[in-house]
Amino acid sequence: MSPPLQASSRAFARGLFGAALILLAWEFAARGLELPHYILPAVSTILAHMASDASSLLSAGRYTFIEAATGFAIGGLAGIASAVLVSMVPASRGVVLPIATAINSVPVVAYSPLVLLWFGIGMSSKIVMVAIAVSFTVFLNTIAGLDRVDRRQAELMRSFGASRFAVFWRLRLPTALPLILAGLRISTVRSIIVAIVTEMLGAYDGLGWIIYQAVLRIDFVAVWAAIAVASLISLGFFALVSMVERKAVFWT
Amino acid sequence: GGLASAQEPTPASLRLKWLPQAQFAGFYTALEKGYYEEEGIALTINPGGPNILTENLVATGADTFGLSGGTDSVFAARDRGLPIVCIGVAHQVTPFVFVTAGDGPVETVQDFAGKTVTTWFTGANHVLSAMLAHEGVDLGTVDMQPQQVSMTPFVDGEVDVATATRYNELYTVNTRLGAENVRLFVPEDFGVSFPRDTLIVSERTLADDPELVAGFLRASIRGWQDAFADPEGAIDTIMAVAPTLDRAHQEFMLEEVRELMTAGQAGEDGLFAIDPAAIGSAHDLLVEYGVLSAPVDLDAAFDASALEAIPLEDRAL
Amino acid sequence: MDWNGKRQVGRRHPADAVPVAAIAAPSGRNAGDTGPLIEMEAVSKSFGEVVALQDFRVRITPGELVTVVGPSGCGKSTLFNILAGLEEPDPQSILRYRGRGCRATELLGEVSFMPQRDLLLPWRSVIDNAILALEIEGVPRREARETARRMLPEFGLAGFGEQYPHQLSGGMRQRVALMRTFLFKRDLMLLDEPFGALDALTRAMMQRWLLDLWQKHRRTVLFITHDVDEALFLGDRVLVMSARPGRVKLEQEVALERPRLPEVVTSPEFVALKKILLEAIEEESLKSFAVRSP
Amino acid sequence: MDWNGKRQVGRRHPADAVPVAAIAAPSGRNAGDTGPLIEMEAVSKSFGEVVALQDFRVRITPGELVTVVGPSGCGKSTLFNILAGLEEPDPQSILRYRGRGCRATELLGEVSFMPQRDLLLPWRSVIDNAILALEIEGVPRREARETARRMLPEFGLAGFGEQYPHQLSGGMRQRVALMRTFLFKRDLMLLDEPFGALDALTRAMMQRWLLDLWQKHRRTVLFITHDVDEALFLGDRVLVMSARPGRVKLEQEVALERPRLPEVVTSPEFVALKKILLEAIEEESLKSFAVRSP
Amino acid sequence: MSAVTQAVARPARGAARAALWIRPLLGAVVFLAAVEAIVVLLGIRPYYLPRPSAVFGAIAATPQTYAQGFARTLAEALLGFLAGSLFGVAAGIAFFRSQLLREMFFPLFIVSQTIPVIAFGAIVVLWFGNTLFAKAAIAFYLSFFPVTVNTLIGFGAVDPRQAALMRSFGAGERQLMRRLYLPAAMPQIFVALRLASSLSLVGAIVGEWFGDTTGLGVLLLQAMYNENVTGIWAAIVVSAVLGIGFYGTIALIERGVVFWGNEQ
Ligand SMILES: Nc1ncnc2c1ncn2[C@@H]1O[C@H](COP(=O)(O)OP(=O)(O)OP(=O)(O)O)[C@@H](O)[C@H]1O
Ligand SMILES: Nc1ncnc2c1ncn2[C@@H]1O[C@H](COP(=O)(O)OP(=O)(O)OP(=O)(O)O)[C@@H](O)[C@H]1O
Ligand SMILES: Cc1ncc(C[n+]2csc(CCO)c2C)c(N)n1
Ligand SMILES: [Mg+2]
Ligand SMILES: [Mg+2]
Repeated sequence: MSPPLQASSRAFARGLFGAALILLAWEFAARGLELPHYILPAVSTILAHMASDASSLLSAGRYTFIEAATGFAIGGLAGIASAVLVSMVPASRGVVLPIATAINSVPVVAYSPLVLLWFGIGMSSKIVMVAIAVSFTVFLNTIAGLDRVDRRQAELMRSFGASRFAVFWRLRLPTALPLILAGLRISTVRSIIVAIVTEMLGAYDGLGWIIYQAVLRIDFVAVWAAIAVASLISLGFFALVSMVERKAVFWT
Repeated sequence: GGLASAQEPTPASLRLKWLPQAQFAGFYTALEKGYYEEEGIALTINPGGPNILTENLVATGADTFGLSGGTDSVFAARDRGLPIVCIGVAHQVTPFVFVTAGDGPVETVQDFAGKTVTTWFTGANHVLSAMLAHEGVDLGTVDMQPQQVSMTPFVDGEVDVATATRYNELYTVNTRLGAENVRLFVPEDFGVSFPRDTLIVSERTLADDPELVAGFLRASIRGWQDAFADPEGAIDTIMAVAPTLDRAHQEFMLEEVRELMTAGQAGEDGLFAIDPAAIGSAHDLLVEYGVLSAPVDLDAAFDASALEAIPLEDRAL
Repeated sequence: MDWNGKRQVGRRHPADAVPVAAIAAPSGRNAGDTGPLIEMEAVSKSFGEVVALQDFRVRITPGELVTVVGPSGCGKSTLFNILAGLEEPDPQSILRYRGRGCRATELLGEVSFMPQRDLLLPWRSVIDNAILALEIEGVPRREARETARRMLPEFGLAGFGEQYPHQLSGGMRQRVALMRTFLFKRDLMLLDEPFGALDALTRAMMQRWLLDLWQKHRRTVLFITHDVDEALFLGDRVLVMSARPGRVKLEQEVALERPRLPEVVTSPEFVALKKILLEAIEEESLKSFAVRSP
Repeated sequence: MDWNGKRQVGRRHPADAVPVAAIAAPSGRNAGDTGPLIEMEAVSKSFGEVVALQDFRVRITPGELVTVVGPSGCGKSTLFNILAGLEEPDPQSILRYRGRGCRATELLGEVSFMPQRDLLLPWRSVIDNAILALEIEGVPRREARETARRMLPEFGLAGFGEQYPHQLSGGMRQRVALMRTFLFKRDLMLLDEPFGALDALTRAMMQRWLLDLWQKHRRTVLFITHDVDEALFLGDRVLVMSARPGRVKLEQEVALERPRLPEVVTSPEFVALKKILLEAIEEESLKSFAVRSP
Repeated sequence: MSAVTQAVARPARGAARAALWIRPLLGAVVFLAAVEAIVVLLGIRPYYLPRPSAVFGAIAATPQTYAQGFARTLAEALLGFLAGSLFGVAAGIAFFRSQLLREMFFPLFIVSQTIPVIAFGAIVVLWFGNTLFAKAAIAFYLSFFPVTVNTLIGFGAVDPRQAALMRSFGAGERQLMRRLYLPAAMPQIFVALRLASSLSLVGAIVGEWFGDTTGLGVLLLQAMYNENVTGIWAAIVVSAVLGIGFYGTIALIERGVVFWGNEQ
């Protein structure tokens, strides 16, 4: 259909406009105030660096995205699965929820030495870290969504002889879907950042690795360039999940 | 005290390169004993950490003084146009070593070939490369990997050679493997030296207030002298600042730091001596490896004038 | 049987007049075809301070069509919730299904229930809402959809199969809910004001439709309505409930011949019965307004 | 205009006795006091393919009580949505309020509207749901609550002021919605099946209550119902709508004297009118079942 | 009558509350005992997993340090959380009201969340110094985004007919927001607040890595880089206790605010 498409292309245009506005302000601020690179490099400087370093940035971006997306998938599934478990077995709630909260109350980076120790310095440790971070967000949102179900609707289904599973599949899950997808949407951005942060603590490749080295080389233009790439990837990831969301939650 | 203590003390801050530990015992001792106050300086010691860059904070004026990464980071900062100057070098020799299992297959640097070697890709890797080059080892034959925070992979034998600061990782390795079971490769033995832990100020501070800089140096040196004279007292001071630290480790650290600070040129020129030769060789190494885009003006980057304003006998060991 | 005798036309039914032993008897009888399908005895249900049902007793014979009237808020929907297995009555209440004492939850899946609010699922089209119960029973979706699609015109929903609930009028939603209930074929059917939002003719058509279905399949039907005409036109028996706490105030046999034609509403018997019912309801409605005035 | 002429016929409306100027007066708002309050001409409304209203025209005089009947799904609620300012009719439609052409949105806040579904807010108690409109008008909450509390018994809700919607029966919810509407005092009142979920007596009491209110305050009322008796008992005029697309099929003046007693429903005039209406509705209902069969 | 209802309900609620605390507590004790047993029985080396008793021993050795860290981190997280929640909801409202604003600036919100603060420790210190506010700022930065997203989701789920009704009562945008959208979105907003409580804590702790002297983050960092695994776990445990307390408080408030369940 064309109206939604039009709407989204207009949204896209406005988004670009908003971005352009900010970038211009940034450019003028950096140039006008003659800010040194180590405070805020001008946009044009960053873009130039991105262009000159495109191939290594792209390959690092790909590496990071693979970590983030894999961790996102694992964490998303784990989050949904544990929320389903908790909602199907109410007795488990009192145990699972505090443990999940406890794990999540500590910055993922705090686990990084342990995770790096357990899973090594390669991709798997980043994937684990992303999965931890994503699973909690998705878990919380899913639980809330599953709880949101209208009691009377569930009762009606039960009067049709629906099993717990049937009520879950036909009622609770669709009811929870908007919140589950919101959780996934928030998690896209976090998954990239967690991958990057973990890479900064030890990695072979990836944007975080580039950032880490650039910080120590005091090369802030390179840092900003890597972050710009991370932002673009995150935006794309976010848009992708938003698209899935619009398709899946068509009735609101 | 050079400045009249009647005057209003000048506020200033020292940004460390890391969290409070015995590596910085002298500064904390000086602070506790009021040596900075005597110089008319109201000093705050700000800890560092893995994610903040001392050079940056000093360059922007957020902090007055910095104990920064080392000669390498001073080069890099100057290379990027950060207006900082090194006014003293703490560790006169390379503070890290390469470790391998005492009974392991690696007995010489030549043996690194075909082995897994982990190191920090923040300077230490160039030292390693230079060592290998010095010993005629083809870089391509060494599996050089980034080293993570933990030494456990090395202790577990997953890694053949690892990098260790003499005051931190080496302690971990020694306690877990036994010092007698660890073989060390010291960069200086292979023609490479990398003095680290540099004291820095901004160009402007040095130009505008040389008295402040000299006063700071004077007090700091007194602090360090006291710390070396009374290690137990210095450790007490550190433990009060960071009570969760392991005291035995801190005692080890202070001893190692003492060796690093009193090695080389410090024997003649006292604490924080700036050894142009060592700095020059480190600089040339980084230029050679392309880390520095262009040679750095070392005379502008390293300024011993403040140090030299203090009588040598006050700086001597 | 005594209780049977009681179910005579116009018999007022205050609880205390019923010999309890006689009521309790049938359980001894083996669950023959002649036994009641559902029996409730001394059923009560409270929500905190509000007593919705108190000492409610009724006996439904298989194949009966019983209509229920009573003042708003007297506990009709609560009664249905219990019979559908959704709400457990207070302890001490006695519930029997096919002669066997049981808990309310055991009735889940045994009863086809149409709730007062339609409770359509917003993410399902008309067709898919209608086949919800079939799907739960495991009927292949394709087949279920086909069945439902064929029924659309009968419910005045032809052409609306692919619409979503928010695109329907109030009466259309109600008809979708009705379809959903009819597609869930069970011996006992509970309809809570199924025709409340329908215009006179649509209502009349749906009534005829219901009677047809009932006659053909001999399902037992309990039917809540506020329309006394409807209660008499459809029912074998009308239960008039008292104001809250709800009890059976009156059990009115409707001895009108079937099939009943629309004209029956003007017959003297009908008018006489209507008068009895209206009086009973009015008395109770007045109570429910008088009750609890500050 | 012949449309006007129609309205003269048999006009025995009490409003005739009251100087029209006095009716419209209270607001002191300008313009054609004698003119219609609301006029719709050639109003259409489509939802995609579904045409809900087509060429709808009506004229409502201040102080009138007009009832609306029509087959389910014919567009009655859509009509109300437009009059309440919630939905804009299709372009070309003409809408006039107090003689002045206007867009539907301009009617927001001018009309007190009771929707078909109660739309109570689950986080507000009965009292707080009832005072919603007052609060929006800026009446201090305390005062509004006091007003509402005093009205509870009249609505058979005494003692339920602090309950939440999920604790109410269907009819009780409807009465809360009704209360909320009555507390929002506007010249034009739109009631969409307000008594649909009420039992006969509660309904009768509410009807009397509505007539009282209307007589006292001379509010103009538009009232959707499926009950032809109710439409005739209450209305000055009954609009019978055609099957979808909804138009005015018949405008029936109800020339029954007021105050009307309950007995009026058996009077020959009443029965004659009822017959006319039923015929008209039946014809349309049948159409709406015939329409769009696959 | 509601007073009576409450009186009747109170003991039950009290028991429920007790169960609320006892069960997780019991769960935690059982869990820790199990870990202790596993570590001892399987002979897991402390570098991989220290015994829980050793971890608690480490906390008991310098309880004051941990208590001070707890208090400081709590203060930072709380400040950031409050600011983040308020801003998050406010941004949600603004984005909901103005499509233009949303389309122009929501992408920037996303971008803002892609910036790893850790890479900019120096800039944080530069802008905010070594103050409590610097940490609160990071806590704020991490917590507002989910709140905004969920606020929007909550607004989106409001029954449009309910909004229409309020409009017909003459409700303006402000009234609609206050009396319909905000309360209706509360369940969703609270989901985000629970999330934000955890994230703000993460922000505070990470913030303390930029050259601070007190706080759980400092203890954590110190232990991490000294490879003091027991110390890492000690800091993790104290953070977790803080996190659960924070989270539990939000959940408790939620219970009071979102009392109406999931009807209609
Ligand atoms: N979940 C509940 N919590 C508290 N009170 C309830 C609950 N459900 C019903 N009630 C109360 O029980 C009484 C009976 O309600 P019920 O819905 O059975 O009435 P009803 O006869 O169906 O009325 P109506 O004809 O208006 O639908 C009412 O007073 C109502 O307030
Ligand atoms: N938002 C909408 N989107 C699409 N179609 C709609 C929408 N609202 C109403 N309709 C359609 O418009 C027609 C008229 O609906 P409306 O609700 O006005 O009927 P009604 O006369 O009030 O019926 P009822 O008596 O059953 O309440 C119906 O066919 C309905 O499907
Ligand atoms: C990822 C990474 N881990 C450890 C070190 C080395 N190191 C261990 S302690 C410390 C600070 C005190 O000197 C430093 C620099 C590094 N450089 N990079
Ligand atoms: Mg009911
Ligand atoms: Mg309608």
